[in-house]
Amino acid sequence: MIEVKGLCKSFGDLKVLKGIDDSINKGKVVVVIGPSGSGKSTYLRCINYMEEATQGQILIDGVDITDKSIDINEIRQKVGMVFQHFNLFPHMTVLENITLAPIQVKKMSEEEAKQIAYKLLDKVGLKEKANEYPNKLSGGQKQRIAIARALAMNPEVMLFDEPTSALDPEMVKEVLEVIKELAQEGMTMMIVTHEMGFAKEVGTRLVFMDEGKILEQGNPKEVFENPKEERTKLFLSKVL
Amino acid sequence: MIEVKGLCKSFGDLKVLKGIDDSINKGKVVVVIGPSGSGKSTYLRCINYMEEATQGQILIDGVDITDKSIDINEIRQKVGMVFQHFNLFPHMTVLENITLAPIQVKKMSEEEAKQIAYKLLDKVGLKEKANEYPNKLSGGQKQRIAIARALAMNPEVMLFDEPTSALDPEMVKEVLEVIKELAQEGMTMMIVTHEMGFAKEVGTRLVFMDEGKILEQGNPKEVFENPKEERTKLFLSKVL
Amino acid sequence: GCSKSEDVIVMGTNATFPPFEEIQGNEIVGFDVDISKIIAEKLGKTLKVEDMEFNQLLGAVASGKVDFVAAGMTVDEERAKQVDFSDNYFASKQVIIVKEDNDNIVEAEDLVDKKVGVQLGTTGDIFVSGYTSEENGGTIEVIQFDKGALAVAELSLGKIDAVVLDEEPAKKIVANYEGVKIIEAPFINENYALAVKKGNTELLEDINEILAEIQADGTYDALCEKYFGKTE
Amino acid sequence: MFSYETMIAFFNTFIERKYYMTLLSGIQETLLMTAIATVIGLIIGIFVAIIQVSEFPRKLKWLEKILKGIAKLYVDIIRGTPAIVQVSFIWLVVLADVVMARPVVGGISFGINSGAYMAELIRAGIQGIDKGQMEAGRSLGLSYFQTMKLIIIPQAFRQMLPALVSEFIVLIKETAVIGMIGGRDIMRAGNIMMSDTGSFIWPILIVTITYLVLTSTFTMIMRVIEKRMNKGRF
Amino acid sequence: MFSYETMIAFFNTFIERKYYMTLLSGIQETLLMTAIATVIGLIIGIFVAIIQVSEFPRKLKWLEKILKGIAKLYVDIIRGTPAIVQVSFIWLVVLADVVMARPVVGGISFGINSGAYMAELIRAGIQGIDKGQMEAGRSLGLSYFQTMKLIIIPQAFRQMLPALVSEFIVLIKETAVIGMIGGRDIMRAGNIMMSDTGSFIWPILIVTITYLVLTSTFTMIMRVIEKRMNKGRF
Ligand SMILES: Nc1ncnc2c1ncn2[C@@H]1O[C@H](COP(=O)(O)OP(=O)(O)OP(=O)(O)O)[C@@H](O)[C@H]1O
Ligand SMILES: Nc1ncnc2c1ncn2[C@@H]1O[C@H](COP(=O)(O)OP(=O)(O)OP(=O)(O)O)[C@@H](O)[C@H]1O
Ligand SMILES: [Mg+2]
Ligand SMILES: [Mg+2]
Repeated sequence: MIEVKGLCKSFGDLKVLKGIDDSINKGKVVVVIGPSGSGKSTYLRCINYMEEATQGQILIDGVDITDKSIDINEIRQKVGMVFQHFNLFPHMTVLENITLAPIQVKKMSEEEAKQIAYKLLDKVGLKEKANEYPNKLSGGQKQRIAIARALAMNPEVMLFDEPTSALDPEMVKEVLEVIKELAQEGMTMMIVTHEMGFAKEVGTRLVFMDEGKILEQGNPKEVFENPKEERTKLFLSKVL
Repeated sequence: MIEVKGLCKSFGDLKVLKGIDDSINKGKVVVVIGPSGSGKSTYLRCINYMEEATQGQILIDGVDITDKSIDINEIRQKVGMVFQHFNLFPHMTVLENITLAPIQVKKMSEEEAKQIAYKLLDKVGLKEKANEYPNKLSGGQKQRIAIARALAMNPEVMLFDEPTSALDPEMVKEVLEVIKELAQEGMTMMIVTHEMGFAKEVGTRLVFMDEGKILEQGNPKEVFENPKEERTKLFLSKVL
Repeated sequence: GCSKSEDVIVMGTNATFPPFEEIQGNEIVGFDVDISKIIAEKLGKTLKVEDMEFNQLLGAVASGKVDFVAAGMTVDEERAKQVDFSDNYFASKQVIIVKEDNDNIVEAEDLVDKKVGVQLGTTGDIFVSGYTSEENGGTIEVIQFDKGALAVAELSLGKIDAVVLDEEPAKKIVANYEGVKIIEAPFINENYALAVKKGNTELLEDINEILAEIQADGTYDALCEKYFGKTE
Repeated sequence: MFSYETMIAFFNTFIERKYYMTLLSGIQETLLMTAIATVIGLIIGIFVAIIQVSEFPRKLKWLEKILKGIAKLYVDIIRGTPAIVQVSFIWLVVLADVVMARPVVGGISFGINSGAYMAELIRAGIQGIDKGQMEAGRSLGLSYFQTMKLIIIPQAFRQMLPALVSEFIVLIKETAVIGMIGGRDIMRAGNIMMSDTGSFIWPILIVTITYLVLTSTFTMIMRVIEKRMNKGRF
Repeated sequence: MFSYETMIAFFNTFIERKYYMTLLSGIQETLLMTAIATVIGLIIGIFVAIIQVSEFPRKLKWLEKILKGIAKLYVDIIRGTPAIVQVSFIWLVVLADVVMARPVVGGISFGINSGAYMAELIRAGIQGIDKGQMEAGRSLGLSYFQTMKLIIIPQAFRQMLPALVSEFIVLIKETAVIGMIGGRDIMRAGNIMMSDTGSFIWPILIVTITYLVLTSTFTMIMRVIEKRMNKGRF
């Protein structure tokens, strides 16, 4: 599904990713953890080309997206992304947020796009908010709408960058529930998170990053109980 | 020296001081402590008329400064004030900072003002900084200059509002030393501080304020060891 | 600021009216300036020239900002209500300027429904703005410029159809532009005079006297020769 | 000059010669010019601002350079010269061979002038929008220009609306120099009255009050818009 | 119009009739006017700004109200009307009976105009100075106005310097309308050349370039000042 080969990324002189190799199979849920600044966000952003890789290859369904001749907007349709700060479009209603890309990018009819939107709103439990503006929603509701918005493009992979860390504690659960449900339905996902309990529960594989590299990986439960690397131990001792 | 009778101060609807009675005798050092927002700064600022009292009287050497016909600039010459954030004049050298008020307000000759300034700079141990601009000084040095600046007007009382709380820990001592020396020379002083050790050492009397009132007072050592009020105990348990 | 001192006399003009007045280098020169200099000299005063928009001249003399106006100003009833005019010192007429290849406009009546440029507040402006055709009651579309030259400029660009200006400045200006010509058709005849504040008879009489003097002693003819290359 | 008689005399003439019509058509011309200028300025401003903030794909870097160079030249020249010079230039040189209604030419000229200033406002507005908005748009598969058009500009625009109305007010005032090329705006209406009556104070007072009424009306509109914005839907 | 011959013809006339002198004295007049306007604007601006930010002692509240009212009226009228209307008003009405060099009148008029805009800059500058500075000054026994003069204004002034230079640049451009009341600035020099030669493009180009050189020179000066400020003594 996704194959990452020798991925490097620098910002000017700062080397942020220093050679990442990984492959994510269809239907798997990869949870990425690691200290702040270790490059987790950058890794995710390279995968949907929000950042241009400095070196290495990223193949999605066998297509190398680092190839200059690729139409990046097509790739992005396959890869949904959910951000820490939701990034809903404040000047559009919930419904417009969700239908925008299907109509503009997929050239779907408004009718069809709305149908899909309502289905997704039902899924995230916010059908009654269709005509609200984002500023009327709570953080948890916003994030669920953001997930629905990404799903509306019917992506093959979903990337989550700390989807719950900007939320008040009482709203974390409702968002995690939605993601969990997606996992159960077999969506391929990469999730950067600090919610270790959640990581253990939904992750089919855990990736621990440090200083731009994957330092350790494996079954989440095993890594949590038996970290091999010193750094992993240190990190887990702080966050668990 | 200073007599405070039924001092009240409101900002709009907010009652900050709710009736303070106290008298500070010549040569005494009153240390004011209390939780944040209890009105300590406001109390001090009323004494040199930075804030106008809503009700009550403040007599300095028998003169009621709340009387509207009083020339406030004359009163202020008797009362020096040192602020948490130093408030040195950044566009003037250290020497100019110190000589400004004597020349402008006391109409002293520049010569004379400079002589006094050098004496005071010697006292605070910063003679060699006379021609520097404030931005070249450390926090502790700035505060010592601020003290010298206030002393240059030869005040009868000195007010200190948390003079060390904006300082890096390693600079607190040099400022406290200067204040201690002033105390030994018999300067009348009111000091708001969170430095309990210092309070114990130099304070002739400790005043504990809470919610705009003086809740408890007495010899610093006694109050620290044997607070009578529950609130005082609670406060001291947190800060000691 | 200095208030007017006794030995200075201020002449108001609009230095865009060659050869009566124009700016050359840094100086305002011209027929009116020379006459004014003579007047000042004979009155034993120094001349100060104030250059302003033509349309502000009447107000300026009425308010005392200037002592008199010498600006190739045509004597006119309306104006005479606001200022006192001296004796006439120059006979002029209004002319129509058109593009060289324009044979359709030959007299005032032909200007109806055309875009016609004038200098704001001049006789030409007053005439054209108030013009109503005898035949069909049509009027002229007037565009009022601060400077006659700018009107001719726009004519040469084809932005307007004709310009109505005083004859002498029209000759000077037309010489600077390619492709425009003056129509020799007879048009309003008029007289230029100097203007003083209403009721300032003292100055008015002095001016009239001096004007008569220079006409008698040949100074005036010499000036005409210098500026117009002809004698009246 | 302030005397009762001169006032009566002036206002008699004012009625008699229908100067109110002159004034009215002056107001019309001023507003028409200002409206045209605002629209043109806005269009130019949006284009220039987008050019200024855009990062072109690598293949088109040369185009980016050229466009950015032109934008910079345009902004520098406009901001470095008086509006009246620009208007004269456009009227007498650029549009020399074009016959066009004067308010339209004025509107175009002032629009070209205003574009440089609006570009600055719009650029600041665009850069004030959270970067996350662009990222969210792109991550959904929208192109850079789609995201700009559908997501960034509408938001930036709402935030800038008060500043743009204020630019409109500036234009009402700036256009007062159009008389220099024969325009017949409010200021010119005053000039005509001055020239005909020889009275300065009353025409100037009328002109002053007219401008004040116009600008304060639009200032009020701006305040209302600002208030609406503050408690707006987002 | 752009042809080689007309260019040669124009520049021959340029030399022959000493238009460079006209231009030079135009530059002089523009700069003189701008300088006078800046000084006057600065003085007015400081006064108005102080009135706007001051809190008078209780006894003088009535005076505060009057002064603040006047300041507001002044600012509103100036910001609500075109500069050219103000200049005309001052020249033709206020200073009607005064004989004064035109650049001086222009300078005064534009100074009065600029004062309202500078007041805004200065007010912002003053309010940008830490409140502690006023408190420190007052606590030493300095009066409100002593503290303003010796402590607040000098600091505010340094911070505002770039903005004030930029206002100077704005004035260089704004004064280009002085030709409308007979001034002989750069723009008017261009007009004279146009009238005399019948050529538009060359005079306008010369005028444009002259303004560009002036404004960019002062922009450069502003940049230098800004840099100095940033690594300045405080
Ligand atoms: N656009 C950028 N330009 C320059 N440096 C950047 C950029 N984006 C990220 N970095 C740097 O790259 C490093 C890794 O950043 P990244 O956001 O990927 O870390 P992270 O693991 O997601 O951390 P966190 O848990 O705090 O989100 C950091 O040092 C960051 O400062
Ligand atoms: N100028 C003012 N306007 C309105 N409220 C004020 C003002 N100054 C102080 N207050 C309020 O008065 C109360 C007391 O403030 P004050 O600064 O005297 O407390 P404090 O005891 O000095 O606290 P801290 O230890 O945090 O300095 C606070 O609630 C504060 O918000
Ligand atoms: Mg991150
Ligand atoms: Mg305090």
